[in-house]
Amino acid sequence: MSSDRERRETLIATIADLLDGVRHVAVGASSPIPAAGAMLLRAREMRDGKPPVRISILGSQKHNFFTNGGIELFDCAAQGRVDAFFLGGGQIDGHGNINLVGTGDYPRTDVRWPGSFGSAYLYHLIPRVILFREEHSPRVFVPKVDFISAKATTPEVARRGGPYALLTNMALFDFDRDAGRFSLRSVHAPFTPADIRENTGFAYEEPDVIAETPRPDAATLALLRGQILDELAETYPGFARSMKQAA
Amino acid sequence: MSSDRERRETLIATIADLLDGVRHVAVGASSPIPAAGAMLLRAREMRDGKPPVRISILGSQKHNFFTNGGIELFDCAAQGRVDAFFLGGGQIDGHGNINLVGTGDYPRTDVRWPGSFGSAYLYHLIPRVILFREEHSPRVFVPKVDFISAKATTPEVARRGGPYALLTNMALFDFDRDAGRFSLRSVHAPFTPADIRENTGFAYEEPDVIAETPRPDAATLALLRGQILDELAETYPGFARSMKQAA
Amino acid sequence: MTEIVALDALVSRIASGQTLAVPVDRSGVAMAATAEIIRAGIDNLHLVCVPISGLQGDLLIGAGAVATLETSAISLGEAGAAPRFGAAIKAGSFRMRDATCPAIHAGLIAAQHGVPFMPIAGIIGSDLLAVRPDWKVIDSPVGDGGKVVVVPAIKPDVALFHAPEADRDGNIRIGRFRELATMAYAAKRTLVTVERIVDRNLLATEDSAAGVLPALYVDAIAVAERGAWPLALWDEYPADEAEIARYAAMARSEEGFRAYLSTFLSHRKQVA
Amino acid sequence: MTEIVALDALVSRIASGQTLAVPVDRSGVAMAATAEIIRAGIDNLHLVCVPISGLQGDLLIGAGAVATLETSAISLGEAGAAPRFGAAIKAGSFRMRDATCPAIHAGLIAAQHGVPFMPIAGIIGSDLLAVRPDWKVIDSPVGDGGKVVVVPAIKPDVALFHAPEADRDGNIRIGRFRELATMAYAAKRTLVTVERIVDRNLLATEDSAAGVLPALYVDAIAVAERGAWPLALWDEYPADEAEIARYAAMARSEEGFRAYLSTFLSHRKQVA
Repeated sequence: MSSDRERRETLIATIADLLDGVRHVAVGASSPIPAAGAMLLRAREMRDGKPPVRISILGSQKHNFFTNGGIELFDCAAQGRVDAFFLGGGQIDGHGNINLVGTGDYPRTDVRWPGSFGSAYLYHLIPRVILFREEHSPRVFVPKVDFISAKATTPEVARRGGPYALLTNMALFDFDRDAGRFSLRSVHAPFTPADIRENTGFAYEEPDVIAETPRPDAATLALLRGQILDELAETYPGFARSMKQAA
Repeated sequence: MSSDRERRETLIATIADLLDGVRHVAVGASSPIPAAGAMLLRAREMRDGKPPVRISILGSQKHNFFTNGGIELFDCAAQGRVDAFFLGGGQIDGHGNINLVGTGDYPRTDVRWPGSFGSAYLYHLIPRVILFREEHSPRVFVPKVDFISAKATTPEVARRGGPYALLTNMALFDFDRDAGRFSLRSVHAPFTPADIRENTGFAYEEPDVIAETPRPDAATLALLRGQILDELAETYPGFARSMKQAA
Repeated sequence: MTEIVALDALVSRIASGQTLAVPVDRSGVAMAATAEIIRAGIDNLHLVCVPISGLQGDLLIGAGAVATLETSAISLGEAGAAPRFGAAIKAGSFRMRDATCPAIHAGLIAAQHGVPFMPIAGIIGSDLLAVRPDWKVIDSPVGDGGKVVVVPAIKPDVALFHAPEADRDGNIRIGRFRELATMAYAAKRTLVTVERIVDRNLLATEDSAAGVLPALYVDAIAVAERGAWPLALWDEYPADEAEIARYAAMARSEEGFRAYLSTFLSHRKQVA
Repeated sequence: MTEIVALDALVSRIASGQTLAVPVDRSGVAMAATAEIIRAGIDNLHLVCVPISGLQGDLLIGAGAVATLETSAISLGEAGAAPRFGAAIKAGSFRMRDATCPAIHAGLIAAQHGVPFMPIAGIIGSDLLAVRPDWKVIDSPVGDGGKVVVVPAIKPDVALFHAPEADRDGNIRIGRFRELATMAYAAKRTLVTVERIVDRNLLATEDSAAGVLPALYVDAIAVAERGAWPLALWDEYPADEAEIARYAAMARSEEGFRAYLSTFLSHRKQVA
C-alpha cells in the first residue's frame, strides 16, 4: 500500500514540477492526481511569495470561477488565458496524437471510449498540455492511434498549443514539437529503462543516461500530506481518504 | 395645441393598427410615439382576450426582459423572435433605403448624423419594419439617399425583413417589396394628396382614390388618453405630460 | 407565451424524429421528462448532447429512442463507461456524429446569431474532420488567410432541461449555466422542468435577472420535483451516486437494462 | 492577478495609440477615468464604441484624443447630436470607421472565441460594406452557399468601464450588461472603475455569480465614486440630464467645449 502511495506522491510532485511557472491551470473532472499536482504548485508558489496560481477544476462548483457556462473554458483557452491542461487517451502514439474514441474501424469500433471531449480543440490552444496516463502498456502507447481525436502537431497551421510531456506510472517523457516525438526524461523507481522499452509500443528518443524520477523532498512531502490532502478532500474526498489511509 | 395632440393620437393609433397581429415588437430608445402605439396594441389585445403582446424598449430597464446584454435584441431578431421594429432616417428614398450617416460625400459629410445603429442588420431580419419619420419634406424623402445605412430590398440574398410602411406627419404609405417602392395609403387631415406630392422628393404609387387616415375611435381614444399615457409616463414622463397638458 | 403544464403534456410536445438538445449532467438534466419520453414511446430522435451526456443519453439509447447521436462524449463519469452506448455502437444501431465540446457550443451559437456557420479554433488534424463531412476547413477570408474550421449551425427542434425554479411569467433561473440559454436561443422550442414555481418575479433585480433565461424563449414548463434524479441539480441536491452505480452495473446486459428501466420508469411515475 | 490601484495609476496603464473599447452609456461608462485620460494627455486612441457612444466619445474627440473612431453611432440621446463629433467629421480630424451595432458585438465575440472572424446576418446592400473594406462578403461554406458578411475579430488593447462594485478578489458585478464581459474577454487588458469595493465574495452564490465578470479577466480596479457622472449607473444613479444638456449647448463651439472641459476636469478632480 505504501508503495502505491509513494507512486502517487511522485506523480503529484512531478506534475507540480512540470507546471512550474504557469499562472492558470485547468484540470478535467475526476482527475485527482493532476488536481493535486496543481494544488501543490499553488501552495509552493504561495509559500515562496510568488504570484498566485489559478486552478480551474471542470465540473466543480467550488473551483469554478467561470460565469459564462460551458463554453468559457474553451474561450479562455482560445484567448490564451489557460497555460496548462491535462489530457489522457485510450491510445497515445509516438507522434503525441491521442485517441479518445475507440479501437478498430470507425464507427463500429471494437472498443468504444466515451469520445473526444474538448481534446481536438484544446490541444491546439493550451501551451503546456501534459499527457497523463497511469497505465503504461503497449496497448495504450501504440505506434499509430486508430482514431486521431486530437493531433499533436500540425505544421500546416499556426498553433500555440500541444503536448509538453507524458507522465505514466513508470516514466516521464518530454515531447519535442519540432521532431514530433517523445524523449525519455526519467524513470520512476523501481522501473528501469528496459521496462520502459518493453512496455512502450512506440519509438522514442532515449538519452545515454536516464535519470531516476526524483522523489519529492521532505518539505514537499509535508505540504502534500497536509495542506494538499485537506484541499483535495473538498473535491475528491475518496481519493484524499485513500491517500491518508495509506499513510 | 389640440391639433398637435390630435396629430399624435392619429399617429399612435395608426401605429397600433400597423402592428396588428404581431407578438413581439421592439422599440428604440427615445421613441415615445412608436412605444405608445405598441402599448395601445397591447392594451387592445388584452382587452379583447387575444394572446399577449411583448414590447421591448431598448435602453429601458423596466421594459427590458433581456438578460444577455446588448447583443440579445439582435440575436433575437436573427432568430425570428422579433416581429416588428421602427426605423427612421435623416434621408429615406423611394426604394425604402435609409440614411442615418449624413449628406454629401463620405466621410467628410456636409451634415453628419449619429450613425447607422443596428439598421443595416435589423432591416434584413425583422418582418415588419415601420419607417417612422415625423418631418415630411423633400429633404428627408429623397429620390436616392446619399449613403445607404440599410437597404430595403436585396434580391441577391434571402431575407425575411424589410420595410412594411412609412408613417409621417402627413401620410401613411405601404411598401411593395417586389416593386421596391412606396404606395400612398392615406393622408392625415387636413393634408391633401397634393400636399404629399409637393413634400415628397421620391416617386410613389398613388391610387385613384386616397383615403383619409382615420381618427382613432372613441374606445381607442379613451384607452390612449387613460391607460396608455399612464404606462407611457413610466418611460417617457415628459412626453406623457405634454400629451396630458394638451388635453 | 409560456404555458405551465403537466409533465406528460410537456413531453407530448416532443415528436418522434425531432432533434432534441440536452445539457451535460451538471447543468440540469430533465430526467423525469426523459422517463416520460421513453414511456410515451417517442423515438427516432436526433439527440444533441451539449456538449456531452451520461445517464440520460445512455437510457435513451438503451430504450431505442435515438436514431442519431451528436455528442463529444457519453460517460457515466465516476461510474464508468456508458454501457448501452457501447453496445449500440457495436451493433451499429444509430448514426454516430462524434464531435468536440466547443464545436457543439459553436453550432448552437451560430443558430443563436442566425448565421449559417461558425468558425472555430483548433480541430485541424483531427479525424473528427473525416467523420464529420458537415464540418469544413476554409481559408480565413480575413487576416492571414490561414486554415480555419467552420461548423454548421445546430438548430434543435426542442431544447429540454431541468432547473430549480421558474416564476409565474415563465422566466427560468439558470444561474451561471449559460449553455442552457444558448440551447434555448438556438432551439425552435424550449421545454423546461423545474423543482417549483415561485411567486416572485425573477427579473425584478439585476442580480437575480443576470441568472435568468427570459420567458420569451420558453414554450412550456412542468413542475417535476427531484426532476433531475438520480443526477444532481446545482444548488438543490447532489447526484445519487449509488443509483448511478447500480445503473452502470445492471445496464451491462440488455436484460439488466430492461429491468433497471422498468423500475426507473415506475419510480419516476411515483414521484410524479 | 487583479490589482486595486488609484484612478491615475489605473489610467496610466492606457498608452497613447492603443485601441480602447468602451461601452454604451447605459452599461456603465468610466467618465472619471475619461477625465483622467484627457488630463494625462493620452491621445492617438483607436476608440471602439460597444456599440455606440455619447458624452464620453464626444469629450475624447473634442479633446483631440481620438485618431480612429469605430462606432455604430455617436449621440447625446435626448440632448441631441454630439457636437464635437460633428465638427471633427467636418474637419476630417480622425479616421472614421462606421459600423452597425451587431457587427461590433460580432467582432468582439470573434476575439472571445479566438477566431479570426465572425459571420453576421444582414448588412448586405448597405454602403457600410463600401466604407469598411475589412468586412467581406463570402459564399457560405455550409448550407445553400448564400452570401454572408464576415467581420474581423476586434481585439482591443484595453477595455474600460465603470461598475457598481468589485470584491477584494477582483470580481466585478456587471448584472445583465454582458457586453462588458464580452469586451473583457476580447481585450488584452481590462480596467474597471467601481463605486466601491465590497467584502463579500461576489462568486459565493449562483445568483450573484451569474452577474459577475470574474477577476481572471480584470487587470486593475480603481474606486471612483459617482464614476459614471454625469451619465447614469444602473442600480445606482440616474443620468444628470441637466449637465448633459449643458454640455450639448456649450460644446457647440470649440471655445465653449474648452470651457466645459476645464470645469469638467476640475470637477472630476474634486470628486476624486
